[in-house]
Amino acid sequence: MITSLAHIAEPVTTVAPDIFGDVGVSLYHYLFVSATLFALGVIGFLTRRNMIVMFLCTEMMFQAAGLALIAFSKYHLNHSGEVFVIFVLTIAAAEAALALALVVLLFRRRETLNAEDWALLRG
Amino acid sequence: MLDGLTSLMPITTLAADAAASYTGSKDALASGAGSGLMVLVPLLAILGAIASALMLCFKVRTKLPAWGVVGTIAVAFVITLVGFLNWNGDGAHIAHAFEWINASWGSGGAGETFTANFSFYMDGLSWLWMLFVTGLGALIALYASEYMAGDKGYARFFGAFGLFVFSMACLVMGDNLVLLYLGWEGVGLCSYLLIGYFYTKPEAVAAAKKAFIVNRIGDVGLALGIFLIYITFGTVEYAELFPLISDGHAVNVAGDPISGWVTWAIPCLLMLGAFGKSAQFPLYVWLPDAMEGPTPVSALIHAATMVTAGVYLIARCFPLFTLSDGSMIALQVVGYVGMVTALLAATIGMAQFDIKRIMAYSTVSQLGYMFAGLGVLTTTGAAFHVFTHAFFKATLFLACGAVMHGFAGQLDLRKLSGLWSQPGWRIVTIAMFIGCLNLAGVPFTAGYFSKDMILAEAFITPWGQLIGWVLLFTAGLTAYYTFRVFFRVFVGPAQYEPGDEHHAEDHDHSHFHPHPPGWAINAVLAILAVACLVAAATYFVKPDEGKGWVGGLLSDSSAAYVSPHGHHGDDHPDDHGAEHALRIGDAEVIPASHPGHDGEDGHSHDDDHAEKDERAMKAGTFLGMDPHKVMYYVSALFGLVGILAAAFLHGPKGPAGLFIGNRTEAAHSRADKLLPMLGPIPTWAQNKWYVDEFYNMVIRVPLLVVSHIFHLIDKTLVDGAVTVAGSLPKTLAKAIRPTQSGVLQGYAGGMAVGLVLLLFVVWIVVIRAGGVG
Amino acid sequence: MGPPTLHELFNPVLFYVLLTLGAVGVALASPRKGVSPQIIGGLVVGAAFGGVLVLLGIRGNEAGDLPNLYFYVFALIAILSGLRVITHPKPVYAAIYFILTILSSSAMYLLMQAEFMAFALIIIYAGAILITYLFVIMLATQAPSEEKVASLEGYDSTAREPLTATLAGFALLAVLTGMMAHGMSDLQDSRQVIRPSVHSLEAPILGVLPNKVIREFEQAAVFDHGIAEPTVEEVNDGFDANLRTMAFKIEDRERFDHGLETDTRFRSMLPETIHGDTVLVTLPAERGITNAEGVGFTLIAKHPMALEIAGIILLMAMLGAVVLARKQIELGEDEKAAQLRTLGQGFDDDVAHVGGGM
Amino acid sequence: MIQTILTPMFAETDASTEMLEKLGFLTPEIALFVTTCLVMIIGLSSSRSIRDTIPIVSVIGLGVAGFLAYTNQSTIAGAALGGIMPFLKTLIAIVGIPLVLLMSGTVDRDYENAVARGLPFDSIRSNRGEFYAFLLFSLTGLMLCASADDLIWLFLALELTSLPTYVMVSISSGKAKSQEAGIKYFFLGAVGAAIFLYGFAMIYGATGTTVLFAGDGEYSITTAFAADLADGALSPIATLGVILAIIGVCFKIAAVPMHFYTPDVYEGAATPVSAFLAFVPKTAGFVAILLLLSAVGWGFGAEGTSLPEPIRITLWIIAALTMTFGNVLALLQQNIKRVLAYSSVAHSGYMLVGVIAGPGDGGSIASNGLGAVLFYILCYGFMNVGAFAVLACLERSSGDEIETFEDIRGLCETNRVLGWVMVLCSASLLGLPPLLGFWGKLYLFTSGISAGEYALVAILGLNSAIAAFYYLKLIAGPLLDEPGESAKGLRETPYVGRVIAATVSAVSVVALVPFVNVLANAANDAATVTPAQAQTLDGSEAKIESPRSDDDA
Repeated sequence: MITSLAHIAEPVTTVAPDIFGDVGVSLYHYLFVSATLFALGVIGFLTRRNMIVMFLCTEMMFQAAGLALIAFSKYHLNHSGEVFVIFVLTIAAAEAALALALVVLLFRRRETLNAEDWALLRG
Repeated sequence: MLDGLTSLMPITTLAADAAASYTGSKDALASGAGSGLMVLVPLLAILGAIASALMLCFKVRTKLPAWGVVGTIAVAFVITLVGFLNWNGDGAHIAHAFEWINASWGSGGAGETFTANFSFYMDGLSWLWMLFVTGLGALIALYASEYMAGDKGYARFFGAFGLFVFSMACLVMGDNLVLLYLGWEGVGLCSYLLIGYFYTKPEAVAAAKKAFIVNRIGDVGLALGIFLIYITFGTVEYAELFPLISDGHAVNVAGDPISGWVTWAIPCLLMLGAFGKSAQFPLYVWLPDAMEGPTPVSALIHAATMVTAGVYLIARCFPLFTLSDGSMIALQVVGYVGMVTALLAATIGMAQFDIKRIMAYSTVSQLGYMFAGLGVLTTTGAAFHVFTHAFFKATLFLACGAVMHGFAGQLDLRKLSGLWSQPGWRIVTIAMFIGCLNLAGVPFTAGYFSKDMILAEAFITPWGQLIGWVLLFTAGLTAYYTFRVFFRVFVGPAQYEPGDEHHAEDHDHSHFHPHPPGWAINAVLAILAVACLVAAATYFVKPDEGKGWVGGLLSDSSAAYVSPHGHHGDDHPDDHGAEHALRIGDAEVIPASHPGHDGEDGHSHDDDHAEKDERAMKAGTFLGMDPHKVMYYVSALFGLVGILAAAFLHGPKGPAGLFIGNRTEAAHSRADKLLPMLGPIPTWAQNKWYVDEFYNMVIRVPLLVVSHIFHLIDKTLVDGAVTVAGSLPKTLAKAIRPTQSGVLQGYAGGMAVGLVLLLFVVWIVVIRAGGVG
Repeated sequence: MGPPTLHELFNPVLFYVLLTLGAVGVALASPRKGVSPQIIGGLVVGAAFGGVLVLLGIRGNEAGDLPNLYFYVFALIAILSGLRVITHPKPVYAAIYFILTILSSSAMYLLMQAEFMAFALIIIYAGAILITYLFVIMLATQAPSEEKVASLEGYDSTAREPLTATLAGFALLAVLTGMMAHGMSDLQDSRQVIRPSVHSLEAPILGVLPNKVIREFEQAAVFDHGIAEPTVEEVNDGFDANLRTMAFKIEDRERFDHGLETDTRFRSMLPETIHGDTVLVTLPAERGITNAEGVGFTLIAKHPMALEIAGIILLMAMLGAVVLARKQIELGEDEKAAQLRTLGQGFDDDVAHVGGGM
Repeated sequence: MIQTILTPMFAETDASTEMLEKLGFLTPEIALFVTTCLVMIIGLSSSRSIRDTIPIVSVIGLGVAGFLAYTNQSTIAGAALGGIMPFLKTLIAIVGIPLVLLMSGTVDRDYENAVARGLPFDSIRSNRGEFYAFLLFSLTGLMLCASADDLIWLFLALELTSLPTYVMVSISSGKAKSQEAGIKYFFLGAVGAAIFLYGFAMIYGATGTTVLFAGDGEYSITTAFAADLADGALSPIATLGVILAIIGVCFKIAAVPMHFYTPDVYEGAATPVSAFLAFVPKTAGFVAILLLLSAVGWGFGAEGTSLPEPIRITLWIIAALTMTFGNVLALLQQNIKRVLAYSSVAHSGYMLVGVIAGPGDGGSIASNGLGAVLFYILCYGFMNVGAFAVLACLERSSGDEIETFEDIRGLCETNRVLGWVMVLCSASLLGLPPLLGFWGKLYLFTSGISAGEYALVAILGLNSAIAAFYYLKLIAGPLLDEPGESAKGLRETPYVGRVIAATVSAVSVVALVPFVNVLANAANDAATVTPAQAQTLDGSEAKIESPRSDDDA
C-alpha cells in the first residue's frame, strides 16, 4: 500500500472552494488573531506567577502558531500546514505531560507553585 | 666493505642530472623503496619519547626507558641503513607521511597556495645526515643507559632524547622549510631541556637559559628568512624551490625573475639562523656553557648532531647562497666568520683546564672550520668534516665523560694523570687517542682528510687566502690543545684527585676508587673508535669522484646543485658545457654546473685548467703551488708541530725517549714556566677573551638600563591604560549582571524584550530595503 | 488588484492607536492588589481588538475578500478568553478560559474548512491536555496544611510587572502584525509561484478508488498532468464545478481499457476525450477527497518519518513523566530516605546547597 | 547497511525509493533508537551486573551509529549542504561516547550505592537506565536534526533533542537546585520552542511548503527562496519567519537574547549533564540554523555573497552581543560551572561569525565559515567535555560538587592527570596555539575576514582577549598555584568513566592537532554548498547519490 500512496505527492482538495481571495485580506484576519494570541501568551508568561498558568501561556503561543499554520495551509491549498498542526499538538501534549510532572515534582518539594520562589540560582 | 659501498654509489651522477631531477615537478619525485621507509624514523623516535614520557608518569624506576629509546633509535638506524642501501642514488625522493598544512586561496594558482607537508626529502645530503644522526644517536643512547643509571630523571632524559632524534629527523628530512623550522625549534627545545637537565644546579639553569636566548636570536633570523623565501618565491618546498634557481638566477613560482635586495637578504637571514644553532662568532657563547648538561648530551647534541644543523641549513639552501645578484656576500661572511670562530675558540681552548670545556671550544673551533668550508664554496668539504667530526668528537666527548663518570666529576686536567696505567681504562685511553689523532689532523685519519679538503679549497677560492692561512695556523693550535689533554690526562704518572660528585657508595673521601667504565661505555667507545677509522676510509671510496663517498652523496643533493666549487681542482670542461662566468667579488671564476666526475684523483689538479682561466688560477694557488697537492703535506706539518709542542710542554718523561716532555706530576708541566713569558695573554685566553664580560657590558647593562626606563614607562602609562581597558569589561559586566536575576519570568522578559528589539531592527531594515509600507 | 501594503490593509495610525488602546486594556485587566478594574480593562481590550477587526473588515469588504462573518465573533471570543487566561487570578478558571480559546480556535478552523484539525483540536487539546492541566491544578492547589492555604492563594492574585510585560507583548504584536502586513504583498507573489506546483501535483483520487481499480491503474497507467484546470471554454459552456477532470497517461492501453471496462461502476469515469496516450477522466465531486483524507494522505505520503519521530517523542514523554513521577514517590516516603541515611550515604536533604555563584 | 538490504526488496518501484532513501540515511538514528530501547529495558533489571552494562551498551550503540554514519555517505537530495549529514552524525557519535562515559554515576547514586550494599533493588527507585535512555533519545534527536529535510521534521527533531534534556536536568541530582534548573530550562525552552515554531509557520506561510530541500527540481523552500533571490531580497514574511526561527533556536545555542538561562541551568544541573547541555542542544541549534540558512542561501547582498541584509544584521547583533555578554559576565564569576556556562555562551557567539561569513568561495576552510563552524563544533565538543569532566571527577568529602576556583588550585600537583586535562582544555578553549581550539578559532577568524566582516572579527578578537582573563585563571590555578585548603579536602569520584572521558577529551585536544588539516578539510567538504542539483524531471533514480568515496575523509 505504501507504494501506491507514495505516488500521491501532494493531495489537494480542490473540491473545497478557495476560501481566501487573491488579495489576502481575509487571510490577514486570521494572522492577526494568531499574532494576538501569541502576544497574549508572552504577556501571560511574564505576568503570571503560577507555573501551571505560565505553561498554559506557552500552550497559547503554540496554539497561535497552529492557527497561523492552518490559515496558511488553506491559503496555499495544500495540507502540509494542517499536518504540521498535528505534530504541534503532539509536541504540546508531550511537553504538557513533562511540564506537569515536573511542576508536581517541584510542588512536592516546596509546596508552592510560585515560580518566583525558585530563584536561588542567579548572577 | 668498501667494494660493497662502492657498488651502491651512483656510477656517474652528474650535477646536471641532479638538476634535471629537481626541475621535474615534485610529483615526479616518486617515493623510492628505501625512502618510503624513512617515514618510520621520526615515528619510531617519537614513539620512544612518548613511551619514556609515559614511564615518567608511571614513575618507572628501571632501565626500561633507556632500552625503549635505544631500541627505537637502533631500529631507526637500521631502517635508515636499509633505506640508504636501497636508495639507488638517483637524486631526491620524497616520502610522503601525511598532509600537514595545505592552504590555498584565491584561485589557488601560483603564489596562492601554501603547502608544507610531513614529507621527507631524501637526497644524498639527508641520507648522510640521517645515517650519523640515527647511528650516533643509538650508540650514545646506549652509552647513556649506563652513564645515566641511577639518576632521578632517567625517564625524563630519554624522553627528551627521543624527542631530540625526532626533531632532528624532521629538520634533516623535511621536504620544506617549515618542517625544517619545526625540527629546528624542536632540537632547540630538547637542547634547552637537556642542558638544564640538572635543574637544581644553578649553573645548568643559567646555561640552559643562555643557550635558549642566544639560539632565539638566530631563530629569528631563520624565521624571517623563511618568510622572506615564501614571499619571494611563493613556496617553501625544496622540490619546488630549488628548480627555480639555476646558474645564479632565480624566478618565483609565477615565473617572474627575482633580483634586488632579497637575493642577499635571504642568505644573510638564513646565515644568522645557522650562526645561532652552530655556535658561530658572535653567537658561540652558549655552547661551552652547554657542557653543564649530561655528557652524552654534550656528545650527541652539542658536538655531533645538533650544532651541525647550521651547516646542514646552508648546505641545503646552497642554491640560495649563490644568487649572482647577491654576489655571494653571505658566503663570504660565512667564510670569514668561520675563520674567526675557529681561531678564537682554538685560542680559548688552549688555555682551559676543564677537559670537557676544552672539547666544547674545540667543537666551536671545528664548527668554524665547517663554516669556513662552506664560505669557500666546498659543501663537500664542510659536510665531510661534519661527518668525520661527528665520529671523533663523539668519541672524545664520551671518553671525557667516562673519565668524569669514573672520577666523580673530576674534569680538571691538572688533577688527573696517567689513566693508561690504571686498571680498566685502556679502552678509554685508546679511544681517546684515536679521537685526538683525528682532531689533530694526523695524516691518514678522517679528520686529516676532511680538514685538508677545506684548507685546499680555501686557497683556491678568490677570497679564501686569508681564511686558508688562519685555518692552517688554527690546525696547529688544534693539534696542540688536543694533545695537551691527552698527554696530561692519559699518560704520565698515575695520579688523580676525585671530584666532588660522589656516588652514594663513596661516603668516605679517603677511600675513593675510580669506577672504570662498564661494558656499555666501553663498547660504545670501541665502536666509535673503529668508526673513526672507517670514516677515514670513506675518503677513498669512489676515488674518481675526488671527494670520496661524501662527495658522491652530495653531488646528488641541493648542496651541489649549482656546484660553484667546481671551478677548480676537479673541474673538467665537459660536454655539458654549462659554464657561466660568475662574478664573485672582483674575481671572475668559472664554475661548472657539476662536481667533477673525471677519472682523476680529486687532488690531482687538472692540467688544462691553467690555460683555461689564468685569473681563476691566480686566485687559487698556495704560494704558487697547487693547494690540492701541497695541502697534504702542509697541514700534516702544522699538525705534527702542534703535537710535538704539546709533547714537549706537557708530555711525561717517557721510556726510551718516546716522550720528549719531562712531566712527573699531574699538576705541573713545562708549560707553566712558559706562561709568564707570554704576559697576560694566557690569562685572557683562559677567561675566554672576556667575550662574556664584553657581552655583559655591551648588551646586558644597557639593556638593563633601558629596561628600567621602560619599566617606569610601563608602570605609569601602559599599566594605567591596561587597568582602564581591563576595567571596562568588568564595568560592563556589572551593568549587565542584574539581568541574571534568577527569576524565571525575568529571564522570559529579557528574552521577549530582546526578541522585540531585534524584530524592530529587522522591520526597519526590511522597510528601508522594500521602500514600501 | 494591487497587493495590499500596510497602508492598504488598514490605516496604520488608527491601527496603532487601537493597539495602544488594547495595551492599556490589558494593563488594566491585569490583576492587582485591592480593587482592580478588570472588567473595564476587558471592555477596553474588546473594544480595541473589535476595532481592529472592524478596520480589517472594512478593508476586506472594499477588496471583496472577507472572511465568514462568524469569524469576527469567534476571533473576539478567542482574544477575550485568551485575555482572561492571563488575567484570571484562579488557575482553574484560567485553564477553563483556555478551553474556551481552544474552542473558538477550533471554530475558526471549521470556518477555514479544516474540519479534521478542528475536531482533533477539540478532542486532543480541550478534551485531553486541558483536562490533565485541570487535574494537576486541582492536585497541586490542595493545601497540604492549614497555614499554607493563605500563601497558596495570595501569590498569583497580582500580576507581576504588568506594565513592562504589556509593553513588551504589544511591541511584539505591533512588529509581528506590521511585518506580516508588510509581507502580504510579497505573499501574493509567492502564491503565484506555488500555484503551478499545486496543479502539477498528481491526483489524490487513487486513494478513494476501490482497490481493484487502484491495481489496474498501477499496472496500466500513471497519472500524467494531475488535475487539469477547466479551460475558459469549459467554464463558458457551463462547466460543472462539481466535476473534476484528471489526466492519465496510459502506458498499457489494452490492459487499462480492459481493466476499466470490467467494472461497470466506473463507466462514468471513462474518458471523454482521448489525446493520444493521455486520457482525461472526469469524476463527480463526491469522488474527490475530503479534508480528513487529504490530511491523512499528506501525513502518510509526505511525512512518514515525522510520524515516526512523533512516536519516539511520545514514548520519551511518557517515560519522562513516569521518571519525574517516580521522583515524587521517592521524596514522599520519608522512611526510605531515612533508611538510605542509615546506610551511611549523604542523602540530599531539602535544604539545597546553593552555589556561591554570586 | 540496512539500506543495502532493503533496497532490492523495494527497488522495483520508483515510489519506494524516496522512502528508502530516507530510511537509508537514517540507519544511525535507527541504531541509536534500538540502543535506547535496549537501555530502557536493561535499566529495569534487578541484577546489578546487568544494569551496570548500560553505559557499555550505550557506547556500543553510539559506536555502531557512528560507524553507520561514517560509512553511509548518502546525502539528502537537493540539500544545499549535502555533506553535512554524514559528517555531523559521525561527529555526534564520536563526541557522544565521552559524554556517555562522563555520565557514569550521575543519577541515583545514593540509591545505587545502597543497592550495592544490600538494599533490595526496586526498579521504580532507580532512574539510571531511563537517564541513559534520555541521553540517547537526545542524541537521536540531534542526529535527526542533521538529517532533516523538512520543517516538520526539523521541528520534531529539535524537540526530541530538547525534551529529554529537560528531564535529565531535573533528575540529574536530588538537589533542589537541579529542579530549579529544570524548571527554568524547561519553561524558557518552551517559550523558545514557541518562537521558532511561529517562525516555521511564517516560513511555511511565505513559501507554501514545509519541504526544505527536494531533488529533481521539485518545489521546496529552497527553490522558493531562490526565486526571492531574483528580487534581491527575501520576502518580508519569509524574513520574519527565518528570523523568528533563528531567535527561537538561539535558546538552544545559548545566544543573546535567549541566553539568560544558561548559567543557572549549568550550575544547577549535575556537572556531566551541564557538559551534555553545552554540546548536544547547542549542536542541534547550529544544525538547525545552518539548514535554514542554507535554504536561504548566502547569495544575497551587494556582491551576492552574504545573507539577506535583515538576517545578516540580526545575526551580526546576536553574535556581537553573545560573545560580549558571555565573556564579560564570566569575568565576575567565582563558580567554575558558571564560568564555563558563560564561556559556552561566548563560544556560540564565535561560531555565529562563521555562520554569517557563509560558505565563501568554497575553495578552502580558510574562507568557508560553515566549515569553520562544523570544525569548531568538533573542537568545542572535546575541549568542553574535558573541562566539565574535570569538575565532574572531583568532589568534596561531603559529596558536593566542586565549585570555585579555590577548589582547583594546584590541581596539577594533587591530581596530575585531571590538572593537566583542565589546563589543556582551558588553554584550548582560550585558543592557545597549537591546541585544537586555536585552529577552530583561526578558521572562524579567517572566514570572517574573507567575508569582509572586519568589525565582527575585531569584536571576536577583542572578546578572545577578554576571555583570557578567566581562562588564564583556569590554567594558572591548577598549574602554578599551591593547593589551597579547600583543594586538599577534595577527593576523586569513584567513577572511572569520568576520568576516561576527561583524559580522552584532553588527549583529543592535543592529539588531533596533526590531523587538523584532515579534519578541517572534511568539515570544509561537508559544508561546501553544492550548486542546485541538475533539474532532472524524470530521474527519480538520480535521487540516490552514489556513496561518496571515503578517500577524502
